[in-house]
Amino acid sequence: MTKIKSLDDLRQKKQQLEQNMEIREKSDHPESLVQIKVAMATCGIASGARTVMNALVEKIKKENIAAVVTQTGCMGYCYAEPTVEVKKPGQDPVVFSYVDVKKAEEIVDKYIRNNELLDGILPANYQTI
Amino acid sequence: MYKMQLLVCGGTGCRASASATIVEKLNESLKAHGLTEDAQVVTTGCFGFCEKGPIVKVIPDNTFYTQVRPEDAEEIVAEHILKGRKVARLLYENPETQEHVSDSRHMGFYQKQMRIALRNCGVIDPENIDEYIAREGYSALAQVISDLTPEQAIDMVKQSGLRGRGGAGFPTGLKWEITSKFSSDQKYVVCNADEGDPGAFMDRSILEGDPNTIIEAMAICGYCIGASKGLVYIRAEYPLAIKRLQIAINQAREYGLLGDKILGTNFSFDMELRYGAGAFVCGEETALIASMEGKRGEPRFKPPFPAEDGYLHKPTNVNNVETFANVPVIFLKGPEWFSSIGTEKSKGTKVFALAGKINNVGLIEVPMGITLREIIYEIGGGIKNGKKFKAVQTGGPSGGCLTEKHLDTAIDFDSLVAAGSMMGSGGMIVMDEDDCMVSIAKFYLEFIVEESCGKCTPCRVGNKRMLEILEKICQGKGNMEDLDHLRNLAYVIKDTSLCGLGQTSPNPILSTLENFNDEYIAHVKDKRCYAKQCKALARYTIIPEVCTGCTVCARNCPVEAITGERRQPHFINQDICIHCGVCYTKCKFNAILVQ
Amino acid sequence: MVNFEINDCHKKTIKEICESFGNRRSELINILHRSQEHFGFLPEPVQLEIALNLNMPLAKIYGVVSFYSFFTMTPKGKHPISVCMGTACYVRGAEKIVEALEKELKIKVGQVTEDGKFSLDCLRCIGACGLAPVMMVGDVVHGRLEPEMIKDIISKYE
Amino acid sequence: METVKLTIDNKHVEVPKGTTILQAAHQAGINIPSLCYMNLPHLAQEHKPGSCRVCVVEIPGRKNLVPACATPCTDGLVVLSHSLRAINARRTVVELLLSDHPKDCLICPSSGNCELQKLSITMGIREINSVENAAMSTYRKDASPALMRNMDKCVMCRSCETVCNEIQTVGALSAVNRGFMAVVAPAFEQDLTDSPCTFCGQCVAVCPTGALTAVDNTFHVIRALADPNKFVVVQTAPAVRAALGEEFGYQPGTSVTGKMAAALRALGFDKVFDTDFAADLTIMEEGAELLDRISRHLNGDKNVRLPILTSCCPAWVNFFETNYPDMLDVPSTARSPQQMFGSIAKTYMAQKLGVKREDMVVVSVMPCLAKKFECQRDEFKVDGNPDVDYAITTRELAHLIKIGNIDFKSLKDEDFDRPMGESTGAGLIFGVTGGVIEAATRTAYELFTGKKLEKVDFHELRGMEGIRTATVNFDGTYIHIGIAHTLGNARKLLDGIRKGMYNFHAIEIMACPGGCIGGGGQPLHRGNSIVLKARMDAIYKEDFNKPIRKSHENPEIIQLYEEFLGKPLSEKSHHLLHTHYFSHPKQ
Repeated sequence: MTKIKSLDDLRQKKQQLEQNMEIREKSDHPESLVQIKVAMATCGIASGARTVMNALVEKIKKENIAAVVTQTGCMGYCYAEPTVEVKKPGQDPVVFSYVDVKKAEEIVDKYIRNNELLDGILPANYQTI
Repeated sequence: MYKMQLLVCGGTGCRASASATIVEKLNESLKAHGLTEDAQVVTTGCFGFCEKGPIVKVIPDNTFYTQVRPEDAEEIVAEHILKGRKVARLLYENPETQEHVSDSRHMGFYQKQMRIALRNCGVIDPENIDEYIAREGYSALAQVISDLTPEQAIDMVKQSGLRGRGGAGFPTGLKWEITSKFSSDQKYVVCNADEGDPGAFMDRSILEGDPNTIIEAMAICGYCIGASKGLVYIRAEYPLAIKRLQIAINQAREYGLLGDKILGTNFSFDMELRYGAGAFVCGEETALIASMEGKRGEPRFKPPFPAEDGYLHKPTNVNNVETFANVPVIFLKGPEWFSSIGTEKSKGTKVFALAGKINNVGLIEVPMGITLREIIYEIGGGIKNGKKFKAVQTGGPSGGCLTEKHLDTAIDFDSLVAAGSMMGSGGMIVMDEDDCMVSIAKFYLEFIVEESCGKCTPCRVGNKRMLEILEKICQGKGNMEDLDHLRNLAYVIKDTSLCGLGQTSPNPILSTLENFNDEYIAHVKDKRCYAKQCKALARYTIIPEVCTGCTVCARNCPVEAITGERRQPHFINQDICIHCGVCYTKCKFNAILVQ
Repeated sequence: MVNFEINDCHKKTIKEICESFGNRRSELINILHRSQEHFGFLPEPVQLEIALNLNMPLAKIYGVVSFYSFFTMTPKGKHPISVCMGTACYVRGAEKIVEALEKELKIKVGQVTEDGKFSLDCLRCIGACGLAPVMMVGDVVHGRLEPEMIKDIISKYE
Repeated sequence: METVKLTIDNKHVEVPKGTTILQAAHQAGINIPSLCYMNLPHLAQEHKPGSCRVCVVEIPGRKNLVPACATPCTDGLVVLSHSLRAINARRTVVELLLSDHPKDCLICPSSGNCELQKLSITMGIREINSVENAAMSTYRKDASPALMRNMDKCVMCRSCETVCNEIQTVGALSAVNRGFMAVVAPAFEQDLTDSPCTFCGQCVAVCPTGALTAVDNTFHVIRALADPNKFVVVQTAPAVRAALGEEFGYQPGTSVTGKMAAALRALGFDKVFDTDFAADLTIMEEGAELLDRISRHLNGDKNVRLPILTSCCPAWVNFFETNYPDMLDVPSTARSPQQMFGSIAKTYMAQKLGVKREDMVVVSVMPCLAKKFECQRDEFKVDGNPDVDYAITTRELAHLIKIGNIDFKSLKDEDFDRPMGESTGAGLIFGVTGGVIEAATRTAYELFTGKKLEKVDFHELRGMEGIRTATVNFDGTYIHIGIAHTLGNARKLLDGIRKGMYNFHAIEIMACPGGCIGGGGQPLHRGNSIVLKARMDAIYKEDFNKPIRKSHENPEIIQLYEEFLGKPLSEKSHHLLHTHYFSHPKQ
């Protein structure tokens, strides 16, 4: 370990370390964040949901968006996997179908940033535990 | 970067239920499923909800798994982490609606809580200083020693209204100020971590869950009062807390957050541990200091106070763990923020160890001014097995019992004293209709008699005599005069004992005499214990309609008090019966009635 | 009182422990902790040796040893059993657990079984109130006890 | 001096800052009872643990009562020492003490001298409110040859612990256990004989109850006196005559030598002798030893151990045998006056009187408890028969006189029997700190220089300071002298010597404060330094008035050497008057 020699050192250190804690900080108040859920049941994983989720996490970090990405079980749209649900604060959730890496980035750029809807929206009619 | 984290409680309670094995198993499963890049297992401090431990919390969706066993690890990983399906059977079940609650924020236990002292417990890995720093750790210390004079810093603590969480509630800022005024070549900051109240474990949880906050606060205190040396007096019975605190001290030293010229300033501070050895009285500050000096932990008369004449006769400031845990937050969020919480004279929050006949046993932190009703029924989930609430004991052996009529009192230091109890370190034991209050008073007195140091007469002899009177009463041999003697002894012991332990030792008796006088009278006059706890007062009879005449009771009765023909109802001769209860435990047909 | 023959090796250990604390009297409690860790208990000759090393009256050392409940002058069993007597455990029936243990082990609190396998003690809150009543056998915590469970638990220890 | 003004029971009092309420009340003539408080101003030791809670007083506005002994006075303080609240509390506290105290006052050795008994009487306690068969804290009884411990009677004032550790640095006693069973005891609650106890008896002197008491030999003495086949001789130590009168209502400092001799004769002792005679004999032997060592040292003998240490105090002997086993060859080998007396009485005197050794009983009256231990040491026995059979204390003698219904005050002065009754002023001052070395100096000067000593009084060797040093001019040779009283000061002096801080030729050490006049067997002075001073003055006054003031001029001593011993350090002297020391390292 290197010594922390000054107040500035400490601030820098904190910034470096924050990322890993961010996920826990955000979980304290998810309602104020964009909540992104990736369906990750067998069908989802088979259709590449894991790659999509990774892409979303990367993109959000890059764009510095206050969002939290979680996974969820099968939403019942196995035909349209991978599916991604996005819930913006104060809005109803929206579910996107056939999401791949490219579409994932579009979701962030268009829907999350600018509230533009994309193709392939599914009705959100399920209950989660 | 991890997308998910699994926080596993590593507090003493959960570790007792194999939480360390759970961590191992979770890691194995993550590895088997190739998820080590995506999810991370973190051992944290106590979540507080000990009743339902061990706890595993999945982040970021806040899924709160309760009573997890090591064999559940695979399912959590395979279902939840891999496929996103929550494991329903491990979720907390709302006792009223029987519905599963997955998000801890929606659990009654957490809804009314406000975590300041426990802010990092259950959130960070206590063995990793980086996680503490990431949560603004040591920022308060950095700010204080870089930008503030000791006077300014003390002023902020004074403005915050923080009072000592160890018992009597002495204003912390004032205490620091007094110690800062004495000049000496060496001064000491002492952290009292000799938590001894039976049924209180908040200090241990803080030390286990967030040891760095104590180090930071002690360093701040050292800067304020002009001390370069800190000592933590910690119970030897807390091996995990000792281990984690030592790790934190080592890490802080490596980062230069302890040692010479911290953060490039002229302020130097270092600390070491001193172990207690099993003496409740060492919670009293002068006894604690004697113990740290390697002597018998006997309190001495004050004045002089430790602020003037403390450890090795040097000016010494003693605060307890929870008090220190509040300090960094005061600087991070400002004294105004802190003083906006709580009541007029008691600011901030208080951690309570909620235990006894209550559904949700655990560690809770609530704003001062909350009512007992909120704590017991909303956070605590009510009385276990639907029984009737009888009393709640606060403040441990120094406190008293509060009853139904106190349920809506806003709790703070002063209201508890006014009600005949005290905050103490924050043990809160809930009793139901099955608890005999005379026995409870006796229980606390037994504790006091065992823990009295023996230095002063009232505590050494007086408490022993009070205990003898209570024993006599519980055996059905008491008379009304005994109650008078008991009351007089209690007042004199309170009035004349040397230290705080002795002065408060009659509180359990005085408060039960005040609030449950009828129970004492029932024991003394009617020779009855309606809670059926005092064996000698129990009356055993056989219900003839239920008795099958199996003769088991008669054969097992040690004094041959039971007579009866085979296959005929039996009968207990009350003159011979010694109330041992053997018949009651042996009867397979519930034919023995205890009154 | 237990007979304990002190040898040169023991003396060396005690000397090292005392020296590691700078032979300071103020470190007496730490020294006693370390010695008890090493010997399992603090028999008379060990205390005498500490007194010689620290150059302080033996009576004062005994005064400290006999004051603190953590220090013991009798060896514990192979599996020391401690029943938590904190309030939470008490109201949830710790006394009945003690009774059951006394019956099962045929010893009283503070004693060691004849074969030296078990010793029985009570201690103050260990902070596992959620599991009340609890007991510790060695380092292992057993919680949510019922008197009927005692026989089973004891039988698992050799 | 800065003062504070306060009111105690409506009386206005002005006292120096730092004064306690108890002291201020005393000054105002208000008696606040106390028990654990002990003040020993001559030793600069104030013991105020504030633990017995007998002296609690009420300060209106304060939550609790406060102990008067430990609470400092502040300006404007209002104290109610006898409010009903304080009286009730105080009485309850005393009742509590009594509830854990044996009620055998009738046969308690401290009956009549017991502070707890006095409190009970003052408060008019007639019954003790506690349950039937209330538990008592009881402990194993311990009877050593000198003092007895019955800790059932301990009230935990811990004065003995303070005296044993702080003043004497013996460290035999410590508070042990805790709570109800807390008590003061040696390590492992073992017997005092197995502890480093020196039997100095200072703990007995400060014990307010019958917990620590002296072994009582009065009945043995009565039996011996009543036995027609026994020839009973008695010797009385110098310090006894200066304190015995206090037991009969005389002012402290009244010397009662003549009445004491008369009383002893009236009690039926066959011969009434004086230990002072043996003290002169001690000077002859010890002085010779001192001169021998100094001369050899001056002649360049490198093997001489200097300084020479006095060896007449038996507690001090016990102390160095335990604590300084490496220095056993430093003290003088001369026996103490008590033992020299016994040895000569059962040889020279027995021959002279035609009494068989086994028929002679030697009783010594001593201000000391350690003398009881000393006289039963094996090296002071011949075929199991001790040179001194019974050592009794000044208090025991007073008791014997009272048992014998002797009207002490109306007794006519009588003299000691001869020989072994004549003594000098030098022998007499053995009873005070500095006295032994002054007596030795008076003789050594004349023997060393061959000149007559003109100025017999060595004021530079007198006083009450714990450690004193002086240099005496022996006609051009300067002799450096050190003096210490209390074993704590002895330890300081010895540790200083070990470190090479001092360069003494001779050192006198007395275990008790003030020397033998403050011994553990004297009438209890409860730390009153005025009493000690008065006894000291009495001894110096009697010395001043003595016709002979140098030991070597004692005609009976000269006669003894001529008739029996030959000369100092002769073979016979070595055999009868010298001893050797044993290593007893005990912690």
